[in-house]
This record gives sequence, structure tokens and C-alpha cells, in this order.
Amino acid sequence: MSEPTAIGQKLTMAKALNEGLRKSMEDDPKVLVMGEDVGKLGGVFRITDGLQKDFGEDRVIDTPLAESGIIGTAVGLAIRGYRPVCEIQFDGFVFPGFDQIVSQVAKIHSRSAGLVKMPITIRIPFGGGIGAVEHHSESPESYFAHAPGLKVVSCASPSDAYWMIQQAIASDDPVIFFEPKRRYWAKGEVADAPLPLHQARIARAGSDVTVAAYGPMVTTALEAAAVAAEEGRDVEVLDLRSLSPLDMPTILDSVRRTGRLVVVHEAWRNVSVSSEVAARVQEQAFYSLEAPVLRVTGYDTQYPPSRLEEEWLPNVDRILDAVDRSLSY
Amino acid sequence: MSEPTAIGQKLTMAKALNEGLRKSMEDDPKVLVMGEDVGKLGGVFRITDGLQKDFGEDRVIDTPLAESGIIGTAVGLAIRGYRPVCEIQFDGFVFPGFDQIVSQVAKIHSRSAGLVKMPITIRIPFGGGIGAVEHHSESPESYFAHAPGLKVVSCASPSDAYWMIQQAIASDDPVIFFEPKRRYWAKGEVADAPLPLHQARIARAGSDVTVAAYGPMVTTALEAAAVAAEEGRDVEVLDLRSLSPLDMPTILDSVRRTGRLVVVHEAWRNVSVSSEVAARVQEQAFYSLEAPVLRVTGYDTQYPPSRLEEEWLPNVDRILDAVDRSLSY
Amino acid sequence: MSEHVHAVHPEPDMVQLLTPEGQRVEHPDYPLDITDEQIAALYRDLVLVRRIDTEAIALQRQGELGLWASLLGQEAAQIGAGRALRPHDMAFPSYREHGVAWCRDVDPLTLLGLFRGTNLGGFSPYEHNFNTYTIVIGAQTLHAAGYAMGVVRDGAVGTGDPDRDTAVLTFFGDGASSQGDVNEAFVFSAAGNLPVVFFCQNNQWAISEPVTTQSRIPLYQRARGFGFPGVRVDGNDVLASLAVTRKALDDARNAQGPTLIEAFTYRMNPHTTSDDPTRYRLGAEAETWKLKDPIARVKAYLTRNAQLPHDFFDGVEAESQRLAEHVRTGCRALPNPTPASPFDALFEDMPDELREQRDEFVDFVASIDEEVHAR
Amino acid sequence: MSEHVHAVHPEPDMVQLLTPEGQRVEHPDYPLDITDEQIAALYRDLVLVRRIDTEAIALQRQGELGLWASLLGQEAAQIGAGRALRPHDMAFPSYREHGVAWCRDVDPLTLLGLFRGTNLGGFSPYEHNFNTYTIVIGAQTLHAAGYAMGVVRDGAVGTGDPDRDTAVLTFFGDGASSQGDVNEAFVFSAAGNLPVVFFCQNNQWAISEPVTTQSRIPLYQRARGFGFPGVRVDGNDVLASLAVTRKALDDARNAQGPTLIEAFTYRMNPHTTSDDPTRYRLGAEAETWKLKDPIARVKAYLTRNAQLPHDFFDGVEAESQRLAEHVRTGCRALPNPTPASPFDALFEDMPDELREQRDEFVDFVASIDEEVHAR
Ligand SMILES: Cc1ncc(C[n+]2csc(CCOP(=O)(O)OP(=O)(O)O)c2C)c(N)n1
Ligand SMILES: Cc1ncc(C[n+]2csc(CCOP(=O)(O)OP(=O)(O)O)c2C)c(N)n1
Ligand SMILES: [Mg+2]
Ligand SMILES: [Mg+2]
Repeated sequence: MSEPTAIGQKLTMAKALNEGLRKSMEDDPKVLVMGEDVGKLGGVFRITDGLQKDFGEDRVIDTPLAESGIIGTAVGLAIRGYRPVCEIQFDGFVFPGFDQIVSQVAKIHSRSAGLVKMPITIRIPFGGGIGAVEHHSESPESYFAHAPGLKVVSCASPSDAYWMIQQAIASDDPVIFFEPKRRYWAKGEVADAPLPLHQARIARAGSDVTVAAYGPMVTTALEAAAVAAEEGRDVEVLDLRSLSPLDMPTILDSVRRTGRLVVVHEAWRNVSVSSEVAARVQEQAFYSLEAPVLRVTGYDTQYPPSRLEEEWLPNVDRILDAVDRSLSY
Repeated sequence: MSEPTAIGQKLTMAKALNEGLRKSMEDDPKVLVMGEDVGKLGGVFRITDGLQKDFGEDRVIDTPLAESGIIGTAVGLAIRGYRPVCEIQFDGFVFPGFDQIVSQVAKIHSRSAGLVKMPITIRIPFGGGIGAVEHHSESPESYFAHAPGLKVVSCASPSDAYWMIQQAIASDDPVIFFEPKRRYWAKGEVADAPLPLHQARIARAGSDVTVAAYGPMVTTALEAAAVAAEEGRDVEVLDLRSLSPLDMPTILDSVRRTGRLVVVHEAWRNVSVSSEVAARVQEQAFYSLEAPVLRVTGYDTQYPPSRLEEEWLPNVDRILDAVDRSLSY
Repeated sequence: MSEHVHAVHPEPDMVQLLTPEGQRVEHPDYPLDITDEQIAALYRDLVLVRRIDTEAIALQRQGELGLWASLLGQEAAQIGAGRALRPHDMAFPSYREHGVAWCRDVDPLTLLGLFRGTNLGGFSPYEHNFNTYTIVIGAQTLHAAGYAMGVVRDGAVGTGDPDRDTAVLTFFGDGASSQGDVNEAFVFSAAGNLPVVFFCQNNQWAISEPVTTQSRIPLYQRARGFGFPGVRVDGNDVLASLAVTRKALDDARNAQGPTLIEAFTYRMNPHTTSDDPTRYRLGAEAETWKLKDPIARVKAYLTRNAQLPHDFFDGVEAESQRLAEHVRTGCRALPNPTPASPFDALFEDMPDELREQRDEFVDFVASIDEEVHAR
Repeated sequence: MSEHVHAVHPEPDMVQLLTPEGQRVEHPDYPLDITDEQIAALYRDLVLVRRIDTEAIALQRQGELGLWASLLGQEAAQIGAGRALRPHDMAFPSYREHGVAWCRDVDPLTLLGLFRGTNLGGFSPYEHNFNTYTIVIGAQTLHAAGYAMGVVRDGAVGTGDPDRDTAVLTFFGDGASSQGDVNEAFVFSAAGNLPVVFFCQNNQWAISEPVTTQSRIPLYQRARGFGFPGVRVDGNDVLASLAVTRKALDDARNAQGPTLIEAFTYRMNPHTTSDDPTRYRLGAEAETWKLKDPIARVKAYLTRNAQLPHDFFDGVEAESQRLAEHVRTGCRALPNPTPASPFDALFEDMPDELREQRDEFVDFVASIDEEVHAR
């Protein structure tokens, strides 16, 4: 039983994910965890810590070192009736499995005219700020949000981590689950009930400008909002939570109230989730916008050497600057 | 010598590409063509027809059936000083090579602090409308436009096909080259000089609305503009040509004149090239826009069975409808 | 080309139980006791799947199919493998396994939707334990390995209970052997000792590329590198294909792990109806392979050795006519996809934004249809 | 686990030329005539690269490096392989080949930028014919195969001219052997008979996964499946590693095609400085491998058999001290990346939109620095 250790408790996001996985495995014997080093080691971030000990090697599987193999075998397991939860060790290592994700996981439901379910969850620790080497700090969510047949979400708090991972696993559609690795160790209380998986959340109510973020940037956006408040600007912060599908009603409602929107993510700006949010909002709230939708994102370069990442990543200063620019219209 | 057969001639796009490849191979002995069935067969679309006969098996290489292998060995050839031109047989088959493209081809220049060039051209016949089966009608350009380190272009006419393929091969940066397969057999005259590779082109001047398209949709947009003209609406058609980088000056100049923009592509709408165009235009031409940027794209489903593709693909009706909606603001 | 120094020679140790001339031969490792009636049944299978193929090609010529991938020449490999399966075994085909589908009791019409463009596959893998066709080369081999991992977790291997023990059979080509996915499937299956059989139809060509472009040694030897057995069988010999596959599936069910079978055969027709083989191979090659025809040798054997009802061959021919008629009329009657179908099939739980797109598209199509009728 | 039934046993036929006790032994296929001075030079290499490793680990502990991947225990495999290379040969490392870099005359400081976070590699592969580190497992093996395709096209194999004939050597681990890319590299290299040598350091572990998770047979046997030779060498024996790699490189240069070398060794340290091996392996395992230490055996041999200057060992020790000092001070002196560098390094031909982003970023960083100084 895991509730006693989770709901109402103050947990790190890492622990909350671990408890959420544990709960899903307890609730459904078809749930499997698979990936590189997820067994004895408990994953390089310890998210699956103790699961192999408690559920056995048949349900917590250390796979050979091959991402296409991990996703491809998960597809076969799903066809056989299992619910695989695949761990990709780091964001930059999902690409060897990209073909199996976009051409198989995303397509098999359509290929089979809806007769085959793909209840696969692909967990990806993502984002930067941890002083890592190349390929360990990326934000590839936009690639997946473009692909029909995939649902893409990201948690920003331990509570969402605990609940959203369970909802993702329970989903009969494939979910790419992005975990903000640099927030793994931040603590928060686990709420006693979840929001719907694909609903955005008002993380801070405000009236002057809406700042929409997700994953690691929600904390940063809230920090920016706090600073702005001191300077008398009332910033509303949205935690998008679901990147595909987007919760447009919540986004539009906020923008209609504030008339201004700044979208924030670590991912590259070009052809990204923020491009889509901007494109939809300018179309669906054309007359409500008092300023163009602005974006604060990673620059369109390779993720920089870690000694430059603090500056390169969106931060409070750059968000405040965008808020000011938005208000200046 | 290939000029006599190309410049000033009326050629199909397939022949123009073939002539352009031939010219590049004549001009530079380091240019290699590699891929599945590009040799004796000349490719399933015959784009490389006759090249192996004329340049030999060492320069026109039938590779084993493995896309990651094709791109990965092209990287090694580039490091050795060659200019590989890789053919991906169909759009849907590029994904096994996705990791090598986004994590190696796109990154090695940065990884080596600019000391290693990646003059690789990856040719991808793309788009639908040819009555094909699954994976043979897709438009994956948005995935590549998101990745820093890659340049992404698409030709819409035989003349651009002839010149752009040579410019792409001559580029010291990697270029993903999208060929509108359903226009391979349309004929057009080859101009005697090219535009810069990354410059957009006004395909039809107009004053009421701007319709921006690329690849296969340029023809469709021009057809729509002709119909609109009969009904007294003067549509400007932009051929974007370069999807990454985008030629914003040309796009913004047009939008500032017309005040209205409709972006058209076959690709899925969610997190796509049209999202980026809309996001940038609403920011950079905020006060010039009399209507929101509208998009006419493939729907966010799997590419449909071919018996439904004619309706599913953007067509004259849907473009005209968007033009009307734009003008109705 | 300087890079191609080795050639692939047919192996001396290729398993054969029926010669091209129709002589029954024995193989120490693959005893097969089979009655003439059973051989006659295989003959019927061979004739009927070839007929399906012939009809499909004709339908494509008439514009009723957009494309067809012919199995001509590969009937024996597919019928032998397909008939070795038990009902609860699972098969993961590529896109050319019409003969295996036949053995799984999949109505040929079920396969035509994909090629006619009325669906993307559109049938349930569960109904006949036969997966939808997979077009991305090699991808299905990992699905088979994963399914086999599930079989292991279900405790459905090595129990000795024939109704419980389950094997997985997956199909791919000589060209596919170069794909990373196929080799990763070998890795997962060997390391996991999975109950999966890899059936590689080496039809000598990957579109225009000869098998030497993929490998300089016989493909069945690939398995050695991963630590499981590989065997080459005469893919034009239905008896050998049956015996070898049966043995491999038995081993899989008995927790003996994976086997790679290379069925040495030939793609008698173009790669697909869009291909033009005259550009890359000599007609003479096909001529020599005609002498090894998978059906002729069975007929020769039966006429010489079997006591069959006098009208057996006529009966098969008549049945083949009826089947052809079924395919012809059934193909034309296949329902077109509804405008809503791509949207409805995408998810179990459809997001609102997709529902809006669906309604817009359905209205749009309806509006065209009205115009059309208006005219 | 039900899926793991086979274990990997060290091969009896593992090539060894120097026993753990320091006894010189002969191997029929790998005669090595080498002087004691040359062995002493290898000893020096071994000691110095171990010292670089030790210093790097210390620098990581002090926060000067973000991460370090230790080569402890693998020195002999890397020095043996690295010293088998000729200047114009090309090496494609993974991320742990500091010993090979040393043999290529790459200044250790050149390797530290990646781990310190001042660059992403940041050096030219052409300067020492040593490619930048590749972190995506297995990717570099295809680069090596492609480079070898270029070598063939340059007519730089099989000419018999030692200054012209060129071989390519690529490094990867036991875990990497499962990646599709590595197996595709085998396919391309075998089919193309390419002058490439695959050097797999089987250090028994892929982070927390034992090699049995990847393969149930010795990894060198993988080559059989692709039609080229594989050999297992004692990776803790620098002489054997040298002799075996030299032979394989010679074969490659002489157009004999690829070879797979499995260097049987052990990762004595954690996977990287971020890893905690106590969670998945017993210290006792490392203890037994300590007895096979790559350096101790060479020292034992030299002390017993070689006529070296009396101060030889002290000399190496002194040099090692100087090297350590060089690494310590040099590391701290590595220049931080300039704000413009990620933008400037992206393309040969920078698009205007990127130039705008660069200028914005440079101004932004300048503004922070001002604030900082203002305080
Ligand atoms: C990943 C991928 N790349 C390319 C293709 C295009 N293609 C379709 S069939 C084929 C050749 C396959 O040859 P083989 O594996 O021998 O099977 P066969 O067609 O001979 O049965 C190719 C290259 C594809 N379907 N998937
Ligand atoms: C494609 C990919 N997946 C995962 C990783 C994360 N990772 C880094 S090293 C490693 C283990 C590699 O083991 P092995 O190949 O044996 O090399 P070793 O580290 O033992 O030298 C893993 C899984 C990676 N770098 N690349
Ligand atoms: Mg074939
Ligand atoms: Mg290892």
C-alpha cells in the first residue's frame, strides 16, 4: 500500500514518481517497468528505486542497451495485453527509439482501425540546469507534440508527478511523459485528488499578463511573478501540464482576461510548443490580444556547455523582460 | 556537361533534379550519392537515373537497407572530406535515421567548435496525393525545422529543383532537401540563374491576402489564387522555399502590404512550420495584421488511406475558404 | 565495386525434403512424417494463394488496387511456415505474407484494404493471431520479441501443455536483415531466450539490391553472432519449410529460445506492381528459378505417388476459380473510408480539438458531395 | 530471471601474451617481437594515463569537473590499441578512451573541456586523427565505417605502401554491442569489406547491467554472424592488446576487411563519478580483478627481466607528478565559453535570425555581468 506514504505527504518529485509507479504496479499486474538500469540501480535518478526488489525482475526489466528495442518490445508487450512504462535514461537518448515511437506506437491504433490499444507510457527526464554533458539537458517535447497519435504531458510538482504518472499509465493511449529532472529533488505536498491529465492549471492567479509554462519552467515563472508583484505587476501563471492536446479553453480564458501572453519553455523556439500556443491564441483570441504573444525559450543553438547554461536557459530576468515588453504594447 | 540539357529547357522536376545532381557530381569529385536502390535502378523515382552508369559504383552507392547506417556512414564520409547526398526512399522512412540526423549531423559542427564541416544533403521525397500506402505520403519537415544545426528547404518548381539541389550540395552546412514527389512529373523551364537558397519567392504578386506555401502546395496555392482572381480577390502567393531558416523579411514585407496571411502545407498542423510562421508574424507584424494568421494544413490524424487523401489534403476549396475567412475580419 | 569481394553461394547444407523434380528426400535433423492427403492439402494451399496473388495483380492493373506486393515464388516458404503455426501462436508479418495470412484463415479481402487504400490495415491481430502488415522494414521483429516477452511473463512457455505453450513467428526479408531493429530483436531474443522464430525469406532481392549488398555470408549464419541457431531451408520446398519451422516453433514453446530460419527462395515478380526489374536483373535468373517452382514439384510428387480422388486437381482448380471470383467481386465491394474514420481511429480517448477538426472535415466532405450531386 | 539462462564464461581462447604474474607467454597467431625498452615505454604510457584519470577524478571531487568517466582497469586495452595505430590511421572513440587519446598525442587538457562544461568536445579530429568523443552509444561506429568508405574511395587500402594504406579503429563498450547502430556498422563494414577495426572494451558492465543482459555468448563471436573475424584478447594485457590490434589494423590496411576485437577487461571504478556501483555489484568482484591489474604485471615483468636505467621507475613517477600538475593547473585555466560561441559554432553560414538571437544573448549576458559588477 502506498497511499499512506504519498497523499498529504511532502515528497520530492523523485519520490512522488516512485510512489506513483508503485501504486500503478500494485493496482494493475499488467503494468511493467522497463529500460536501462531501472532494476537493481533503480534508474540513474532512482525513480524506480526498490521496484524490482518488490515486484520482481519480470515486472521491472533491465533491458539491453537499445532504445529502439525498448520501445519496439514495449509495442509487442502492449499487443500481448501489458502496460509497459519505458524509461528513457536522458532526453537526448530517445532518438534511436524515435522511429518506433512515431511510426509504430503512434500509428498502430489507427492502422488497426482502433482495434489495438497502445497503453504505453514513455518516461523522459528532460531539461537542463544540472551541469551535465551533451545530450543530457535537452527538451525534445516539440518533436513528439507534432506527431498525431501521441499524447504529451509534463509534470511540474510532486503532486502532479504522483498523480499524472498514474493517469498516464492508466491511459489507453500512448503518453510521452516528460519529467523536469532538475526539479526531481524539490519537495511538495501530494494533493488528495488529481486534475484531469490533459487540463492546464492556474498556478498563480493574476490580471495583468499571462505567463504560460510547463515542467521546469513553472517554478521559474512563479519566481518571476513574485518579483513582478513587488513591482506592482499582477502576473497570472499557467502550468500547461498537457502539451498535446493543449487545454485551449483554460489558456484562452486566461488570455481573454489579461489580454497578454508570454509562453516560456527551455526547448528551442523554432517550430516548438510555444509556436503552436502563439499560433492558436492569435487566431482564437485575436480581438482580445493587446500585445503579440511573446516567447521566452531556449535559443536556437545546440544546448550549450554547462558553464553557459545558467545564462542560456530562460530565467526570471528574461521572463520579466518579456512581461515588460508585453505590457509596453 | 549538363547545362545544354538543363538551363532554358522545359524539364520535369525529376529530370531537373537528375541534371542538378549530375552537375554537382561533375563539378566536385567529392560529391557522392548514396541510398537504397539509387544505383542500377536510379531510385524508385528515377531521380538518380544513369548516375551510377556515368560516375561508377564508388560515387553512386547502393547501400545496405538501413537508414541510420546511411546517415551515419555519410557523417564519416563527410569527416573524411566527402560531400554525401543521401536519398531517403520515402518520407516515412527517414525516422530510423533520425538519431544520426539530429544528434550527429546537426551537432558535430557545434561539438567540434566549428572545426568539422557536415556538408551532407539528405534528399527526401515528401507529401501525398500519389495513392500510396502508409508511410509513403508524409510531410515530416517540421521535425527537422525544430532542430538547430539543420537547414531545411523544399523546391516547388523544376527550375528551383535544378538550382536548389546544387546549392544544397554546395552548402557546407547540412541541408534536409524536401522534394514534392507528386510534382516530380510536372514540367517547367529552368531559369538561367538561381535565387539564394534561403530566400522566399513571390510566386504571384497580389494585394488583398498573402498565401504562403512551399513544395507541393505552391501549385495548389496558385490555382486558388487564379480562382480568387476571377472572383475579384487579389491573392499574393509566397513560395517559402526555405523552411529553416525562414526568410522573414520577404514574409513580413508581404504581410505588411496585404495585412492578411494564410499559411498552407500538407504537414500536420500541430507544432508545425505554419505554427512558427504564425507565431513570428503575429509578433513581428502585430500592428499590420488585419486578421489573424490562418492555417490550411493536413489534419492532426495519421495520413489517411489513399481513397480519402484528395479530401484530406489542403486543396483549392479549403484555401479559398481561408482566404474568405481572412478577408471577413 | 571494390567493396564487394565475396559472393553468396547457396549452402550445401540447405534443408530440402522435396526436390524440384518432386522426389521425397530425407534429412536426418528434420524427419517429417506426413500423409499424401496432408501433402495434397498443402498443394491446395499453394495453388490458392498463388491464385489470390494473380487476381490481386490483375485488380491492380485494372485500377482497383493502388499497389500489390506479389508473393509469386515464395508460396512454399509461406505455406510451410504458416501451417507450422498452432492457433494460439502469434505471427508478425511484413507486407508480403499473404500466404501466411491464408494459413491463419484471414480472408484475402481483409488484406486488400491496405492496397486498395480503403484502410491502413484495418483488422484485428487478435482475431486470427496474425498482426496487421508492417511496412517499415524490420519494425515488426521487435514487436514479435516484445510479444514473446509477454508470453514468457504469462507463463506460456515450457509448461509441456500444448494448449498453453505459445510461440511467436515473425517474417522479414533479406534486405531487412541490415536494419538495426532486426538485429536488436536478435539481441533481446537471445538475451531473454524468448520463444520467437525469425523467418527470413531471402528472395535474393531487396527491390533492386541483390542480397550481396546486405551480407557476404549466408543470412542464416547471422544467428551465430547472437548465440542462437540458424538454419537455411529450401524456401521453394513446402515440406522442408514446414518441418524446419515446426521444429523451431517447438523449440520456442519448450523454452529452448529463438531460431533464425533463412528460407532460400526467389521473388519471381517485380518488387511491387510499381517496380521494373528489367532495370536491374536478368530475365534468365527468373528462368532458372522457374525450374524450382514450389508448386510444380508438389504436383509432380502427388501425381507420381499419391492415391487421390481422380478429380482432386480439377477440384482444386474449381475452388481456385471460386476464390478468384470472391476476390474480384469482394475487392470492388470494399467500403470506402468514411471521412470521420481517421479521426475516430487515432485515439481511444479523443481530445476535443481533434473532435472539432473531425466535424470540420466531415462537413467539408459533405459540402463537396453536395456540389457533386448538385452538378 | 526466467529470461536469463546462459552465462558468459571467459573464453579459454582469450589471447594473452603477459600473464597477471608478469610472465611472457607466446601465442601462435600473435607473435610479438618487442624489446624491453618498448615494453618500458608502454609501462610509462600506462602509468601516465592512470595518473591523468586519478587527477581528473580528484578535480571532479573538487568541483572543477562536472563529471568524469574513469578508465581505471582499462589502461592496457586502450594503450595496446592506441599504440597499434599509425599516424595517418583514424580513431573514433566513445567517451572513455583517454588512453587512446594519449597515444594520439592529444593533450589531456583537450579532453577536459567536455567534462568541465567549457565546450562540447571542442577540438579538431584532424589534428591528431582522433575524433571528438561521442556520447550517444554506438553512433561513432557508423562514422568509422563511413570514414573507412572514404579511405577506400581514396585508394588508401591494399596498395602495399605503408605511408598510404590507412585503417580506422573505433571503440565501444559491451553495452553498446546491443545498439542497432553498432550492428549496422558491422553490416556496412562486412558488405563493403571496409578497413575498419571494431574495438569493444568489454568491461563487464554497462552502468548497472552485467554483460549477460546484452549477450549470452562472448561478444567477439558477434562478428561471425556478419562474416568477419572476431577475437577476444586479455584487455588487461597491454602486449596482447597491442599485438591483436596491430594484426587487425594490418589486415584492414591490406584490404582484408574488418575485425572485431573484444578486449576482456573490467571497469574498476564507478561508471562515472555520478554512479554508485555498491547498488549493483559486489566489491569482491573488483578485488579479484585487482589481481589482474594491467600495470602491476608489466612492472613485474620489467623488474624481473629488463635491463633498464636504475632510475627508470623513479623517472616515470617524476614525469607522472609533472603531468598531474599540468592537468590540475591547466584544468582550472580552461577558458569559459563565450556567450557567442554556441551561436558561432552552429553553422558555417550563420542565418540572420540566428545572428539576432546571438546579439540579444550577448547583450543579455553583458547586462547581467554589469549587475554583478555593480554589486
Ligand atoms: C525503414 C524502411 N526503409 C525503406 C523502405 C522501402 N522499402 C520497402 S520494401 C524494401 C525492400 C525490402 O527488401 P526485403 O527486406 O528483402 O523484403 P522483400 O521486399 O524482398 O520481401 C524497401 C527498401 C521501407 N519500407 N522501410
Ligand atoms: C543511445 C544512448 N542511450 C543511453 C545512454 C546512457 N548511457 C551512457 S553510458 C551507458 C552504458 C554504456 O555501457 P558500455 O557500452 O558497456 O560502455 P562503458 O560505459 O562500460 O564503457 C549508458 C546506458 C547513452 N549515452 N546513449
Ligand atoms: Mg528480399
Ligand atoms: Mg561496459
